[in-house]
Amino acid sequence: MLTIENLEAGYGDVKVLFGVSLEIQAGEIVALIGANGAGKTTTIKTLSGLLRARSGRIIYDGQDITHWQSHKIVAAGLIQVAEGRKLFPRLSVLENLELGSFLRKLRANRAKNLKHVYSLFPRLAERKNQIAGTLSGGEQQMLAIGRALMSEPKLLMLDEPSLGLAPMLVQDIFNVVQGINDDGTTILIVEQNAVQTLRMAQRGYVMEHGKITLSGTGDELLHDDRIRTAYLGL
Amino acid sequence: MTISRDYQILAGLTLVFAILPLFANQFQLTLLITLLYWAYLGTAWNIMGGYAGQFSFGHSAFFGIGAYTSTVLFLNYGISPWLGMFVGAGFAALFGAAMGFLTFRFGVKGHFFALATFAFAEMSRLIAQDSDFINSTIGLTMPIIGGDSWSQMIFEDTKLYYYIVILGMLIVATMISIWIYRNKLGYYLLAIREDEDAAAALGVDTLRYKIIAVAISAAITAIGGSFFAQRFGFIDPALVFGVSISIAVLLRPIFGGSGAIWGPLVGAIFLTPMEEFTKIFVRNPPEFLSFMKGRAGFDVLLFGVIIIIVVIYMPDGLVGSIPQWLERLRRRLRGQSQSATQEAAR
Amino acid sequence: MTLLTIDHLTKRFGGLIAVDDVSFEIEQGEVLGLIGPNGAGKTTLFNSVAGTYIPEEGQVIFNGAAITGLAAHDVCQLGLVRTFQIVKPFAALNVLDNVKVGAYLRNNNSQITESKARDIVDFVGLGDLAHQPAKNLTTAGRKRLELARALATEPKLMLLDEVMAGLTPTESQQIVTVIEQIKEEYHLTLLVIEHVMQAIMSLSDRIAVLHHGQLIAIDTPQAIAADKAVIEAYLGKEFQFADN
Amino acid sequence: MEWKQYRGSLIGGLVVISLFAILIYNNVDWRACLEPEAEGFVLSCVAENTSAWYARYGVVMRQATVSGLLIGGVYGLVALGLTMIFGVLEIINFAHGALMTVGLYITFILFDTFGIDPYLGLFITVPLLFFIGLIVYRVVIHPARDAPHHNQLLLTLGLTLLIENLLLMVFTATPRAIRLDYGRGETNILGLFVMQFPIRIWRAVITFDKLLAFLGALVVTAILYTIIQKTDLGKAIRATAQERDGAALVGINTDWINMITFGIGTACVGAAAALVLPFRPADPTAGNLFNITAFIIVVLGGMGNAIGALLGGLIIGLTQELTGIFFPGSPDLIGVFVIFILVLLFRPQGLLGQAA
Repeated sequence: MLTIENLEAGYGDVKVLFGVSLEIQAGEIVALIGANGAGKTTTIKTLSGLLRARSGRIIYDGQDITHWQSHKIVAAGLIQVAEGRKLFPRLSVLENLELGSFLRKLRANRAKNLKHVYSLFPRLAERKNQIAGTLSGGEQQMLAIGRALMSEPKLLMLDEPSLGLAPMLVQDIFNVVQGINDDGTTILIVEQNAVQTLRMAQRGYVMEHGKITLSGTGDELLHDDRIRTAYLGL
Repeated sequence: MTISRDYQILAGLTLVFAILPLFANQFQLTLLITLLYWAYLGTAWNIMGGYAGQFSFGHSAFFGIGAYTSTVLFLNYGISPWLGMFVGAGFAALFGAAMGFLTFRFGVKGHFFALATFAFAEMSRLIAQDSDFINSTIGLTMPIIGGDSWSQMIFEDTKLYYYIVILGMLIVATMISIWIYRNKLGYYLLAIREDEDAAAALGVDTLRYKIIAVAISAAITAIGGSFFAQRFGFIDPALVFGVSISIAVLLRPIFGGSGAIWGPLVGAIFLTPMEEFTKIFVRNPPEFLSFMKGRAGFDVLLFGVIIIIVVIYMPDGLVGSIPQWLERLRRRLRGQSQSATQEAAR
Repeated sequence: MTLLTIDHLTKRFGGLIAVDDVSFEIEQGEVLGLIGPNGAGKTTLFNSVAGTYIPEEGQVIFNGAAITGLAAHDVCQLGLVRTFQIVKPFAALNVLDNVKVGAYLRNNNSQITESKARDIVDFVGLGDLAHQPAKNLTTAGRKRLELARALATEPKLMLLDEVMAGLTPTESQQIVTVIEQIKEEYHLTLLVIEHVMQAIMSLSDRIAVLHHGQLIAIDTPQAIAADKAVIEAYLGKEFQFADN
Repeated sequence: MEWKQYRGSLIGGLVVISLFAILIYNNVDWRACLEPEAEGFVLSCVAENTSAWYARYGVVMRQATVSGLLIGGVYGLVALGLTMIFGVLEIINFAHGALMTVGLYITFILFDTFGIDPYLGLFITVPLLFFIGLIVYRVVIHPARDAPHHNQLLLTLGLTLLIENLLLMVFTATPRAIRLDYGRGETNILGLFVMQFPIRIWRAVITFDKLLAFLGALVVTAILYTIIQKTDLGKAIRATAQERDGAALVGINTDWINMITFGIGTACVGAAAALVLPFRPADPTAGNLFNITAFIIVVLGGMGNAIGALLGGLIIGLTQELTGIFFPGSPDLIGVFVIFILVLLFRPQGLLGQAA
């Protein structure tokens, strides 16, 4: 479904990705894990067009989307839940969700999708008129995921959904992600929380220094000592 | 570049500008005076706007304070402008320091700072217009003395003397500018311009140095204001506190290259003849553009276009952009020759 | 001798407690590593020590003087200098001039400053690039420049914020070497935030671990690597089970 | 440093205290003002307060207040355009006033050459200025969108010089006024009823054109506010202003939004131009006054804040007229500048803006 070949990208004059290659099959949950600063977020940002690739290719659904603008990528069903959520802080919960289906072709299904999101996160329905910036961290994460679901993702990319959340909430979020996948959406999840992520994922990639250094099924990686090396340097 | 190299260039330029009047007619001499005068003001602006990166859009406040102080002291108390202009410089420096302290202390930065300077300048204009003791909107006129007087800095017969005065002022201002640029103060100002947090982390008291930059720039500008009053013989609030002064002052350094020692002078050398040319052009346009005859505004319109082009295509000004263009050209030529040899190799 | 004492330091942003009652000390000549997952409060702690933020509670004592709430430039004047996670070169200035800005702190004489800056530029291995504008440097070059500038202020204590982020393993190794040389040559004490674990494990005498703003461990690298709480903080709760 | 944390509350406190001082001085029941039943409670409070105030100061004050509020509505509209552009593009558009001057001349030509009534001309000037805005954005603003802020300010300054002097060359400095052949004496309002103009409220004279300018500005502001609040486009504009990356991630073409916003902001001055031309003649620098006041209003109301723009417009309109009374002989703008600098210094995020 998605193939990345030799992707290189960075900020300004600073290069962060040094030739990243990975593959995602339709229906999978793929985990991208690694220490801070390894380039996970940069990879996802490049996929969703917020960053320009310097070289390499991104093939999605048989199309080369490497140089597409982000709104076009969104229209193609490649949706990102960004690190730090990137919600619209002074809009209400409902407005945030509505903007998830901003694209014309999505507006017809807006009511249906809204219902679906509310059923996944009843909390959001309770707070639909609250200003997004005043939500708690967990609620904001729900809203971010909900907003992404409003865009009818074919491939959902989650960047550190557990960041800054209490352990119980983390489990909730992971359950939801599993549920979204069960409904047929392919998922790419970036996490520091390696264990939980790899348990859920069919396959995983480990990133270090802007490169993929390890890959395998979730189970394989979970029992690989090199994961510990990648994180703790031992 | 070592210190002596800058002063060598200055010495060379001084020589050139010392010889030029020998070959100039009265019209050309006026042009030269105008050129040096704007280069001088640009140099003053550059210390604050170029070196320290504190974009001032209100230099007319300093200019007007200088012009009014020396003129009032001269007209009302008979104090020579030679002295009065330094008093004006002192007032302007104080005003600048106060303005700087207020704005910087409260973290006003970037375009908000530019707007604040603009507001301060407009306010000083309004206050001047409303102040009877400086003749409010009517303005002040220099006496006609019927000759040349060095002590009063009024030269009704010999334009050359104004030329000598402004050349001297420009040389001194440039020396100050060079000295700042090549010493601790300059390094600190450039560091503040490039990244204030990083400068502070390296021990630079950013508030203090920014205020120093404003004060120096204000003082030099004020002396330029005094010169204007002496040469033009008349000042009023709209003339010396007006927005057009603020714009004109920053135009040369921006065009020539703000933050570079020679930027203001280079800017003045290019823009002054151009300004003159457009004036002549409008006065006597070619046949097919005859509708433009006598229409005001064309020269300033061109300035507008220049500003737009400079910001979009050469944000570093002439001094900064020309080396870049040369580099690009060289690279392109080299690239072509490389591909040519590759072709040949095949 | 204790060079820096952080005493019950707390820094809040609105409701968020970024640094929560953290206390530790750094001995003269020591290299103390500071690690923790994303958002653990490491950089906030740095900023609270170096004068960028004013902590709500607690004290910072440096070289016998309380520096809590002092402005960044005053802290630097006293001999405590920091580098930035996202490097902040003076882009338009060349490498040597960048370092001169630091060197002018102890000196008003241009000649002396110039030769001192020159020495430091050579020392960090940027000698050949001395007259290049800083914006032309590679990431690795910028990190070296950041070190050089800080070094030029003649500090007693240097706070290094992720000097290795974004570097290749080879480049990281080279920077570690430079840092070790700096420490030897200039008799410096270092507090180092780092994510590249290999580097920090080999560089540090002791390592402090922050998690959710709290200090959860401070010990030798070996002890830290075996610490259950640390592994949990990094990999998630159940790693030990997965490990078996 | 500590001072920084308190300055917001301090200036806010000063404003509140002085407001209460005025209210108490005038025996106004200020407690009623503290119950925010509706959004307009501040305004009604101001109105109530002012009515008590004028009983003391007589007809000049009344006239100044009424004139100030009326023109303040137009200032608010101009500021709304500026604040939208700033909110989305983070550019302080110095050419905003110059574009308004363009609007004035367009309205003038429509009236003078084609005989189109200025109020009817709104339907031409507004779309026309919208398109001019799009073009200006594409040609001038877009290429420099990543330039440093002060360079962008400089850019729009250059644009101002260009526009002003182009107009000067074409139309010369002679003011161009238009004279409506209705709106004095008995005036038939849309065939519904007849009114006598100028009307008098609180013994203050209100002319037809100024009343229409005020009402028109309110209507346009209301329409725009509705668009911003209710439509998908408006939500996209607000979303882009608040979180650009987030907007891109829901499929909003942020660059396109930039352009549309610049167009809408410029359309605002088009409307304002058509509304004021009947009583403010067009000359090449006619927009300057509106430009300066709009800056101040935007700073006052908080950058990117629509309600703040309207409120700020009324405050500045009032200030301008009232300083003229309290300090006779002093130019109207001086009080406005004092406010501007105070706000810049003490509350750069604006009176209604959130603390940074």
